[in-house]
Amino acid sequence: MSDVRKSQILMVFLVGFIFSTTVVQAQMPRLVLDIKVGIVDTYSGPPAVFSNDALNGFKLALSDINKAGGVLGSRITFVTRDEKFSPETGLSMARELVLQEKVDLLVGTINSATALAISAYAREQKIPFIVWIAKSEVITGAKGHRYVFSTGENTAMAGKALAQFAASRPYRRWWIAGEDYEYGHAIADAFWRYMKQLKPEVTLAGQTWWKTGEPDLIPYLTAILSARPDAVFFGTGGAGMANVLKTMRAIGFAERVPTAIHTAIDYTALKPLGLNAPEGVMGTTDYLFYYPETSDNQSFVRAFQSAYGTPPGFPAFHGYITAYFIAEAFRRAGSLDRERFIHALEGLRVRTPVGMVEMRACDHQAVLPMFAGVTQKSPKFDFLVASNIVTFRGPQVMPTCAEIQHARGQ
Amino acid sequence: MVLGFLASQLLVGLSRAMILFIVSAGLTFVLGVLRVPNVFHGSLYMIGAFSAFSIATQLGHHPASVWVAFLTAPLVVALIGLAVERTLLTRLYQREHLMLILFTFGVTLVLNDLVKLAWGADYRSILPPPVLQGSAVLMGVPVPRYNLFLLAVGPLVALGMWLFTHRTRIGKLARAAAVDREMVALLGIDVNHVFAGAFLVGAYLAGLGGALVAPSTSITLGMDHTILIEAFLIVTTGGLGNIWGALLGALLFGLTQSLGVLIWPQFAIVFPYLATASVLLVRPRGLLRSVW
Amino acid sequence: MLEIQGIHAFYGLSHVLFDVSLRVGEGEVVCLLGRNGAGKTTTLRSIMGIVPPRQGHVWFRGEEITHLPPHRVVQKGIWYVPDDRRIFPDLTVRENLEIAERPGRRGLWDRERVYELFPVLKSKERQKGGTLSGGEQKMLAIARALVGNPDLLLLDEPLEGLAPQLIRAILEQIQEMKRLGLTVLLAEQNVHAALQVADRVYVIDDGRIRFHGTVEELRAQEGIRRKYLLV
Amino acid sequence: MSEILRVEEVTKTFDRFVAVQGVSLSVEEGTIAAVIGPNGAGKTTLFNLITGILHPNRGRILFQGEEITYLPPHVICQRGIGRTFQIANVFPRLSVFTNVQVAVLAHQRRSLHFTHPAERLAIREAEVALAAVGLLEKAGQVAGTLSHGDQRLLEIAIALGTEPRLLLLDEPTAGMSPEETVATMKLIRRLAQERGLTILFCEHDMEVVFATAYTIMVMHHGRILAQGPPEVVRAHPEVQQAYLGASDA
Amino acid sequence: MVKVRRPATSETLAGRTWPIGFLLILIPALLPAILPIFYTYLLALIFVMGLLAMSLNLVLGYGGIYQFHHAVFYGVGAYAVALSITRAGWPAPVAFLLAPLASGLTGLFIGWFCVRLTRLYFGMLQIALGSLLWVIVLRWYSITGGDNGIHDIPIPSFLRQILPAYYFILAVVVISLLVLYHIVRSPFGVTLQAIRDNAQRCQVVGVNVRLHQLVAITLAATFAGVAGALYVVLERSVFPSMLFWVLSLEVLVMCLLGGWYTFLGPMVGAAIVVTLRTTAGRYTENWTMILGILLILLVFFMPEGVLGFLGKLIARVALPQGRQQEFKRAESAQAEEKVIPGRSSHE
Repeated sequence: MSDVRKSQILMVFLVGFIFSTTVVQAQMPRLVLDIKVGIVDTYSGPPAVFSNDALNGFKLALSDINKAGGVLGSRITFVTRDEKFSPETGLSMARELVLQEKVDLLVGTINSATALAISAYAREQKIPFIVWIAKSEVITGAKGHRYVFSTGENTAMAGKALAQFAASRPYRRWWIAGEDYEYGHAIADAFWRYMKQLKPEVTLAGQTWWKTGEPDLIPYLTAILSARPDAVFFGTGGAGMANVLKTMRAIGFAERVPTAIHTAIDYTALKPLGLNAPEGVMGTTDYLFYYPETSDNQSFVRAFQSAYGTPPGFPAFHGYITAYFIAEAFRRAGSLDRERFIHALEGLRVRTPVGMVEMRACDHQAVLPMFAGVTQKSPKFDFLVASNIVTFRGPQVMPTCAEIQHARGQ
Repeated sequence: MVLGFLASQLLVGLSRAMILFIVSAGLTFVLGVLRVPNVFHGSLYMIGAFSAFSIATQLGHHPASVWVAFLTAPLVVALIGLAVERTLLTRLYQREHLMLILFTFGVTLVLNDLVKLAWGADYRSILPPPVLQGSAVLMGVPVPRYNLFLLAVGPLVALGMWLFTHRTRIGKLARAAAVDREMVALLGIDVNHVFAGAFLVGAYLAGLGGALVAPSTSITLGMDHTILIEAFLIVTTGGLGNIWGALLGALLFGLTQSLGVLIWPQFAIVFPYLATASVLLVRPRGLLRSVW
Repeated sequence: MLEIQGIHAFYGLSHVLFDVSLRVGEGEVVCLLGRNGAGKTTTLRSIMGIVPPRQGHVWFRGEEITHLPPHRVVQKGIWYVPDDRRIFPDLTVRENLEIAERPGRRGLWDRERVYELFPVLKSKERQKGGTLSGGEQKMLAIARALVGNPDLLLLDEPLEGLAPQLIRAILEQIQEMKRLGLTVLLAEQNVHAALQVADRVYVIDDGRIRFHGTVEELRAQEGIRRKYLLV
Repeated sequence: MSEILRVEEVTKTFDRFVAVQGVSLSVEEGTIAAVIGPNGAGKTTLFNLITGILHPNRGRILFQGEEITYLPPHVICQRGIGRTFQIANVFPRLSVFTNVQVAVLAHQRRSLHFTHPAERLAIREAEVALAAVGLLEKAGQVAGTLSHGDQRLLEIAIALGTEPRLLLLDEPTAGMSPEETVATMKLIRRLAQERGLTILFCEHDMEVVFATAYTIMVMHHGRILAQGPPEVVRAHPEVQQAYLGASDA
Repeated sequence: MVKVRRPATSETLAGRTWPIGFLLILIPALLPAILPIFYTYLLALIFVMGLLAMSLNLVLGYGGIYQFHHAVFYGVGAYAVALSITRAGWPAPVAFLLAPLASGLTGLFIGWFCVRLTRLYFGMLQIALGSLLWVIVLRWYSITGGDNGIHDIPIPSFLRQILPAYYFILAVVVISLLVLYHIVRSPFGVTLQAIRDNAQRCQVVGVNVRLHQLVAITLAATFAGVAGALYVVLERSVFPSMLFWVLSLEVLVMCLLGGWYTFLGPMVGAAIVVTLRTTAGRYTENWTMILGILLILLVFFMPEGVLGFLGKLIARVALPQGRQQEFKRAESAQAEEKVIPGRSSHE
């Protein structure tokens, strides 16, 4: 049997396949009036819990916006693509959304690597891209550009907030540990950078890093305990976060040494453990559904809870404000033109559950307040909540525009 | 203190090795008897953990709920495994190994999406049974009681496997079929039943590993990934198809990992890979005798 | 008891049995004689269903078993001792026997009984099958089939490669089995040994039955012996 | 005539099973020698030891005066020992022609060449080898589809493709019909005569051996019982008792 | 001299079917004219992944080697380009030439250890060794950027549009495939297939089996490096997951899916997987389940892969009567070959 012969069939097959998909594509009607948002995110695997939350917040806001008549006479619609935590796939999907689906802007993703890859693509295609969960500070920092925006906190903000919170306490010898991936390191770096600034006398007793998805953290944590530092900082998030909390609880870690973890007071991390999460752990987040108890926040929480059955986590908040930023920016731009959209989005202020939030013009980073606190049981909930909450206003925790420009090498 | 710390590292490494052993024992048993490199073994492990979560939370706060989960979740997994084996895999035993890998990989993809549909994407967590919560202090270093419990369970499973393969008829038949399935048929035994039994046991062990790991970690989609590759490396290190080899390999894996943390924490992850590679370079067919 | 009618068997593309027919009566010892590669083993494997015949029929006690899978054939009462022994090397002697026992099926033979027949196995009960000598493995293979309480025993070259005194011992035991009422189909190339125990003889060569008759008839047929058995 | 192969006191054990025990033998250049013995006597193990597939526990093997005991199989083949296997051992997915061509290319040390398509190389040599065993007309067939007898012949052709000085044939007639057996033996004699090949073959079939071999070694339970010309071996009392039994009486 | 009828393989037919080969190049060259730009991109991605899969198939399908961690060589190639441009500041042509070299050397290194082992053991050792490299890429933040990868790699500006990138990739892939085809037909290629069929027999005809396998692994790694470099041309990003074992499994699946006994099969497999991955997400979130079901069906109904199946189908329809017979015999002989594992371990 000839391979060449087989390849004839291959070509027929291939061409037929591609034509059929394009034809299907062409026949799908597209409402000219719609504003179409293309979302690339991870909807399977461990991170899906965050991306689904964000998507829910986004959907909630969209339905309100569209019910109120949309913007510029158009409804805002969206399509999602599941990149399965693979940046290669995510990048292909972003291309597909732009080239085939002809979306007006891109939104995503929890995966920093994908966010950075799509960001590079967005810059090349001159298409706006709003990052809503990925927290790498380089997205709007060193690698920021005209076309990329972020509606969530980033590692610099979180690290600075937690450093300020912890610096007020007497600990000097710190141990730094975390999940060995970009996010873990970035958050630890930011924390330590600002800690050193705020309190130059602190010393680093040592570091421990474990691989992502490491199921058993006891060896690492007991190793830290035996070094007897004054306090420990963990750079971790997501499923790894729940693991840390669980292991801490199992060996009574938090009772032995003061601990700070960026996402420790985050509802998504605390919920799976219920009342069994460790108490007394310092943490930060940019959103708590029970604080501040403003009417804006309460009505958002009520609406979200009735729609999806759970209170919103921080990704839901990001998703929610992302929708409002998009709608407001189009409204202000007065057209679907991308450049005008970007121009409108720069410096835009929208009303959110945590108050007015500005999209800072110099780095395209949303100026969000950060909350810091300590985990504690509460009679009202069957999971731990934050207590002794301190609020840091955006400018207190964000790098200055000058710093950003320096990081971008301008 | 230093000594106590070293000892606790060892104990924890060992208890981790026990989970690895339980999962790998199932994998290696299936490899030995059926000659199937079962790629969806990891998915079965994940289903075990999720089932344990569902069973334990259904039963609420009753102190025995987790124990019930430990007992029943592996059975659920075993039945799922058996269903796949009886309906599909049983028709494929004579295929090349690559085809079996392709097939079991296909099953992995399907099972993992089904898990997502059944349990959603949330992280889940259960606690150890009340008596095993908290930690014992060993020479000044805390060691979770649950890990001590795992230390006891591992040898029990090993003993159970020994009794099964040496004391039960089906176990002996499985050992025989591992070497010469045609001759087993010539003893008037339907080899398919032996295979089904062996697969059931393999799936059970995957489920047991998943159920037992559930209280010590968070239960998430994607937890099948790490365990799959680790289990495959372990069974290769130990000698394909050899249960005692799986035990050795698991100990090697668990100990190099936890001791690696002491030596070079940043690169602790490479030690098990290095250990596997060096074993295979010295003993190209694994530590113990393999039927492959 | 066993009746084979015109079977044709193939290994892949090569046609190895041509229209083979034979009969084994209750209580008989029938010998299938032929040189290496003549088709003896294939005939036995065809009966067992390992190499199912593409044409022809196999009846056992009036029931057609032509296309039964091997384990079903065994369950009907036909046990097969392969020429290459196929002992399970990792199992002990005792375990090799245990897995052949059919729980619930009681009969003439049990482990004790076969140990009487082959005392050497008793003394090595706890040894792994793989450590036995060739002759001991042969005995274990036969013993393994016996504990299954066969009605018909197919022995494939039980004497091959054995020292003369062992050959004598095994022949005696075959006679003992016959005395106990076992039916045996024996495939052999050692003509002289086989003729000592057989009631009737088939000579197979090149996949075809060339002769059948009693031992005396074969003794009289010099030509057959020269041509097909090279003796 | 000089000695081409010499095996000295070679022993090989597997686990506790002694497959070959203190075997010594020697083969003269240009002769046809045979090893006979029942199945399991250690003939194949002996061949595996000579061709380097197995290494002995003790003893040494010399080919053309040089020790080859622990050389890898491909080097031993390059020194000039070719062999066939007891069960047909060909390349089933390749054509008959390519089967032989692979051997010729290996012999010409061209198997690592990339520059020319293989189809233009080693054609004549491969065809000669195929013609020698009479398989030339079937050169285009896929080897796996040949009949058993033809596969055995193809095996010999593959071995001839390496232009060996010494050819080891492991039960070359196993599974062949009487006519095929006769033809194969004729082929072996012809190869020895026409090509000056030294041939060492093993058989359990005595008539074949006695009619063909110049010297015969009788193996039993891993040992050599007797060695010499057919008449000597036939008359050897131990051989008569252990192997020939009373059959010739 | 008897007229020898050569086997009905690619070798003999290639001569008179060069027009088809020409079409094979011409059609992809013209396709961008009628395809939407996204499909041009997708096609380019398919060619890159296809080249990766075909390079694997040199060892897998033609060599019978269980190369379980082929992605490492792809990743090494991609990172070689990325690092030599962004970190070392070397000109792009140098970087592109370096990629196959780096991958080839990696292949030589890993292969040198692995060829001592067989089958599954081989595969697992390769996974262990390859994972070491993956860890280095993943962890060495200061050089490799860790798990974020490296983005916006400044390749020459004329390659930054999809269309020129497509033609560049097409050209390189076509050249690579011609070279691969040449290798497969060369004495080395034929010997490699013989080793796949029967390694022991090869040894005793004087073939140094391990050496040939090592050469095959090195060559395959080299072409994987080419594919890695092409990925950088297309996407201008690299990620550590390009060296992860999951991708290796995916590439393996491409080979088996398309047909690992055929030359172009892996390309078809790549086309199916890449298309499914990129476009099925449009219709369902559970597209991996579709792939899973597809694989299960494939194992049952097309064990020789899509191209292998089509090949047989065509052979049945198109071959002249005489060859039909031969073909059927070949088929049943191969079927027979698979039904051996009764007594697997003793031999």
